[in-house]
Amino acid sequence: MLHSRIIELNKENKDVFTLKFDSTIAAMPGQFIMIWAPGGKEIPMSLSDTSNPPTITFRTFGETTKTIAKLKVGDRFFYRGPYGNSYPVPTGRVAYVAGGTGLASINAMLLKYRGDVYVGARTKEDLFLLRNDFKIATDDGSAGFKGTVIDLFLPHVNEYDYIFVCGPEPMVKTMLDRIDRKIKAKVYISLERLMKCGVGICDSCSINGVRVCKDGTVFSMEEVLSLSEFGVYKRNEAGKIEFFVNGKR
Amino acid sequence: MLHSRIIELNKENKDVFTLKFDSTIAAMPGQFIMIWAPGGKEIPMSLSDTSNPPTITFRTFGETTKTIAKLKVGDRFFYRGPYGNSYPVPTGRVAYVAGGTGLASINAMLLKYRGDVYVGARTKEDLFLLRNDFKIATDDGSAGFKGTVIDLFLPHVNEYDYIFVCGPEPMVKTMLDRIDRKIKAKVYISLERLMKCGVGICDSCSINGVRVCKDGTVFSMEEVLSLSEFGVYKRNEAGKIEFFVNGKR
Amino acid sequence: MASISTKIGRFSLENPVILASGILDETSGSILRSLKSGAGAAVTKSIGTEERKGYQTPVISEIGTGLLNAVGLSNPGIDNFVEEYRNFPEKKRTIVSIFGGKVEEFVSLARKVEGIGFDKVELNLSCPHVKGVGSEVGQDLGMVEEIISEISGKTNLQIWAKLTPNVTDLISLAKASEKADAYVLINTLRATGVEIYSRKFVLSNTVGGYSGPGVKPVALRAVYDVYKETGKDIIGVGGITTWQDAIEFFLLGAKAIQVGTAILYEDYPIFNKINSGIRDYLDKEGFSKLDDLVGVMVGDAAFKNH
Amino acid sequence: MASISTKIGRFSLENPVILASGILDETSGSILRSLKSGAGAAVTKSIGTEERKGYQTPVISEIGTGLLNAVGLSNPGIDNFVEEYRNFPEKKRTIVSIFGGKVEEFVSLARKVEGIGFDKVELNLSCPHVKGVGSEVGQDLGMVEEIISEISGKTNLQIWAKLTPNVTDLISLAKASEKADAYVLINTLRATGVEIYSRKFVLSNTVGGYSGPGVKPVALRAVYDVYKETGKDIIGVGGITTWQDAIEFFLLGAKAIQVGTAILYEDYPIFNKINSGIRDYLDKEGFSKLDDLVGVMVGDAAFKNH
Ligand SMILES: Cc1cc2nc3c(=O)[nH]c(=O)nc-3n(C[C@H](O)[C@H](O)[C@H](O)COP(=O)(O)OP(=O)(O)OC[C@H]3O[C@@H](n4cnc5c(N)ncnc54)[C@H](O)[C@@H]3O)c2cc1C
Ligand SMILES: Cc1cc2nc3c(=O)[nH]c(=O)nc-3n(C[C@H](O)[C@H](O)[C@H](O)COP(=O)(O)OP(=O)(O)OC[C@H]3O[C@@H](n4cnc5c(N)ncnc54)[C@H](O)[C@@H]3O)c2cc1C
Ligand SMILES: Cc1cc2nc3c(=O)[nH]c(=O)nc-3n(C[C@H](O)[C@H](O)[C@H](O)COP(=O)(O)O)c2cc1C
Ligand SMILES: Cc1cc2nc3c(=O)[nH]c(=O)nc-3n(C[C@H](O)[C@H](O)[C@H](O)COP(=O)(O)O)c2cc1C
Ligand code: FES
Ligand code: FES
Repeated sequence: MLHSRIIELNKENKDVFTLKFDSTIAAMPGQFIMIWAPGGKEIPMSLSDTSNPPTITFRTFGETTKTIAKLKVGDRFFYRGPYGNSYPVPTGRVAYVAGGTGLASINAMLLKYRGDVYVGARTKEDLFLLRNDFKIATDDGSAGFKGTVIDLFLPHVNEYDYIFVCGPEPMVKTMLDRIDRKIKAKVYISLERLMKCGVGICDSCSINGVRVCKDGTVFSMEEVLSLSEFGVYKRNEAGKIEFFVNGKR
Repeated sequence: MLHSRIIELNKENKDVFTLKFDSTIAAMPGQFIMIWAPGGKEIPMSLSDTSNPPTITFRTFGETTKTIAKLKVGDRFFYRGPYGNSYPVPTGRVAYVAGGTGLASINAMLLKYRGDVYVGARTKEDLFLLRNDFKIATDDGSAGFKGTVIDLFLPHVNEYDYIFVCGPEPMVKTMLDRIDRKIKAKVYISLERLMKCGVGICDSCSINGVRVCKDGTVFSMEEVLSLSEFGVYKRNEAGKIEFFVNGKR
Repeated sequence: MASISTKIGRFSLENPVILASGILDETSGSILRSLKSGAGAAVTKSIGTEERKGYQTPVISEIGTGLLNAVGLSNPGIDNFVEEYRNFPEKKRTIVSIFGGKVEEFVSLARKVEGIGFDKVELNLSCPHVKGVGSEVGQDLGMVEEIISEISGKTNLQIWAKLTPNVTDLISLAKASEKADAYVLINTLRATGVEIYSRKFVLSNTVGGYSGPGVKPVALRAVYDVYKETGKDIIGVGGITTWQDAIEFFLLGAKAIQVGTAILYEDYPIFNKINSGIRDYLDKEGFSKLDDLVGVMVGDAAFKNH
Repeated sequence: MASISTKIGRFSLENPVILASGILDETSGSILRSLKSGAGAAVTKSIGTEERKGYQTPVISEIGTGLLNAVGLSNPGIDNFVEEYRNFPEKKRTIVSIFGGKVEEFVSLARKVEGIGFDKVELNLSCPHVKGVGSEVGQDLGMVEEIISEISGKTNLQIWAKLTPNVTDLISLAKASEKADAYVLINTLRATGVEIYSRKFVLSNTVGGYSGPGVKPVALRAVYDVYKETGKDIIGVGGITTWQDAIEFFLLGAKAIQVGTAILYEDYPIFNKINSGIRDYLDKEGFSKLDDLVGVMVGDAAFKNH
């Protein structure tokens, strides 16, 4: 467990925060850390900026994220990592497709490489880390396109050489179901699963024997397509199979 | 425990052997290794050549040395180390004073630096690793000077800038008792004591809280003179004090 | 080239390197991956009667000399397990680890496992950090004996008894388990770890199990002690990271070994790495088969050697 | 600057870092050297009734995660000890470790130690590799209880009970020792090591004791378990190499610590290094004295913290 100090903690919107911590880490966009609320849980979190000092950007889902959001500048920040692989370096025309907090991980790429950004959220209020040129989709149409980010993006899919995707599994599944599998672009997808260890030994994040935490989190589209469990079911903390019910979470 | 192969094993005289083993070690003259006869004991042994491949030169005292002497070229040789400090680099006129197997350790110096060598042994037959220019003393006068190497050496003590001594404790004690303590030369003495660990934790080689294996084996004359136990008593394997009876061993 | 096949009871393995329980063996996909990556066999994560979430994170903590864990026996429960593994293609090379708090629980788990076609169980009598099961059961000699004789009476399963090293008298425990087909030695050591700037335990459960390189000297001693006394088939486990480690266990009497924590350091290639290291050693040291190595440092064989 | 003095029973120490028994404490000269190098106190190598040569070499073996040793309780015997230490100048800061196979032996050793002016003994109830003494005595609760009550009845010595971690139930053992002034936790773990090219044990005695960094997680757990149950004064030992390690032990209830194997890595400067590290930590974390740190992660104090 590493320890550092919080040097900035900014509220991005009603429940999203960016936290900058005083560490020097050698990380690449797409990598994540396990952050720890002492006495509480340890959870995975993508680096939203992999330069130093690094940042994370997170939504306050529950206990841990809420605890961390209440910390103050100067407080200690505990983590381990970075873990996982990273996005490959893109060339040519590049698109980023982010759903929900998936933008955190994509943001680390945007700080290094250019490209068109497609962002999806439930409502206008859920958006964060926006830039002027982002192409936005909201479920309720309160900002940008009304519909999913997949609906917004797919018509443009053939314009790109590299496509990077990060978002909830059902969103990714929808895209894979509808995308032309013979597309010329290289498509890389960062996955999210329940993670206990983060280092590839507990099996809680595995999909068909592939560990999101260690073999990923970034996979090529072909790899993801080969995973028969992907988008069909996930596992709960007991390792029990739970089928995805609807396309949203 | 390191393992290597014996590449040469030469008989120097009736009971002294030189063993060359196939290892690359970073050692300096004065350092020793702990050699192991598997299933038997582990004993300290000076390196008689610290270049690579290195050698040891030993007299067959008992079980272990006899076992090792019976090995063949190609057999495995087990050891750990090198341990201990080393002789300082001499300048000016240099003398080496060796008693018994103390010549093994002095030999490593001779392979690197020039100087006059005074060697003592019981009889002619006990001599080994001789060179033409050695000044020899034997107890029985069967070769060279009749008497101890100390008797032979002391008259020349003022001719040198550096003096290196290695031999049995009673021999060293005799020299210290008789040498002019205000002598201009820098005198360095390599000591020998019962050693179990070789790495400074078991206390079996300690003299007044100074460990021969780790703080030495090479000490300046001033350091040795400050050790009130030196030459007076040693310890047996139980740590029990045993007084030296006579000046010989 | 020397043969590295081995036999545990009536089970023949192509090679002696087995995936240990609890590491990458919750999901059927991961077990298949280990078997495809060169493991001779694989043990599942321990399965109990009911679904258990296990402890909240942090459940693992890497330390300089190994790993602390208190996963808390998270598992989907036997019925969900049966569901997932009904059509599993590698039932002969997979040993199902089961745990419980009562004799009947073990028996019922064993029957369900046999019901879908597995033929081997490993009894977790040794998890050091969950109340009422694991080592708390595994320290009760009478209960251990009963669990094993009940399962062997009521099923045709081959039984591997995984014993706890956290006891005063491992030999008596081994003797109480002697109806098992093999011993698995050792499970983790009861241990803990502290983070000094938060002044909190590094595991949510405070106390956990210690594994990895740091426990190897204790595991070797356990294998040696038990092999010397019983001569039975032993599967060595605890800190094995290199093929050299594996050889040490064979020399003291293990007929096969398991690897767990080392996967953290070496990942899936570890199985092939250890196997080829063993093969190489046998060839170079002039042994024609692995079996010739087993236990040569112990008892009669060793005395001949001295 | 924060105070790092501590108290074990009625013994006040200027600092909490004590030299462990068996490492550089056979000769009086070496004990003085440790005390001069910053140790708060020093424990002697364990002394028995008779002169013992101990096992033949190899008696130690360095491994990646620590040290294996089977020195075999070599010691000059109590009468030679008395001879050497009669005029020893540091009797108050030196604790004499004694071992024996019978209650009377312990009592007689203790009396002789008191006879030359020492006022503290450490009972070696825990050496894991010598027949008939050490942990073989230390596992017999009745005998442990009797040894301690006899010594405390027949001498005015302060008694430190050094317990073995190689037991199923450390708490009962601690309770059997509760008349001692303090517990010393832990001695080495029973372990072994193998050299694969000679196929021989790395220790002449085959089995030995395991110490150093690799045993720290077990030692921390032992301190935690015993402190939580008994609240008594504890001296933590096992793998302590850095000041951070020492802090971990204090947080779990140790009032002082001992260092042994770490001297292999850090040599005599270790005492001052650990002491200044502790002082620094107390200052930076806002504690005015070491005592405020002791046990804060355990029991009521810890619950307040959660
Ligand atoms: C590799 C990886 C990278 C991640 N990166 C980020 C990031 O950059 N920013 C960010 O905000 N989040 C990220 N997450 C998700 C983040 O880990 C969870 O939000 C966090 O674990 C919630 O913890 P909690 O204690 O606050 O909530 P909990 O109390 O654990 O959960 C509250 C509710 O949220 C749900 N929940 C928890 N985690 C998830 C999840 N991963 N997906 C969907 N629902 C969940 C729970 O089921 C529960 O209903 C990442 C996850 C992974 C696996
Ligand atoms: C730092 C160091 C370096 C050494 N270097 C050399 C070397 O280069 N060449 C060499 O020949 N020897 C050297 N020795 C001595 C060597 O270690 C012993 O000769 C050896 O331990 C004898 O082992 P053994 O099993 O053959 O004899 P044992 O069976 O142990 O002993 C046989 C007899 O020899 C006596 N004996 C054993 N060791 C010594 C000793 N050190 N001094 C005096 N008597 C002893 C024993 O008391 C016994 O009576 C060195 C010793 C030390 C401490
Ligand atoms: C994360 C983790 C989870 C474990 N879970 C189990 C388990 O469920 N059942 C079991 O019998 N052993 C379990 N163990 C113990 C291992 O199977 C093995 O006995 C121990 O880790 C020592 O081997 P190693 O050093 O190779 O890891 C677990 C170990 C680890 C590290
Ligand atoms: C070489 C060696 C000799 C030891 N001898 C003794 C002894 O005589 N009596 C005793 O109580 N403990 C003895 N011990 C155990 C230590 O005092 C200590 O309990 C153990 O080594 C754990 O601490 P460490 O990891 O700091 O070394 C010995 C340990 C070593 C390494
Ligand atoms: S989180 Fe443990 S294997 Fe991925
Ligand atoms: S031989 Fe052990 S301290 Fe020198």
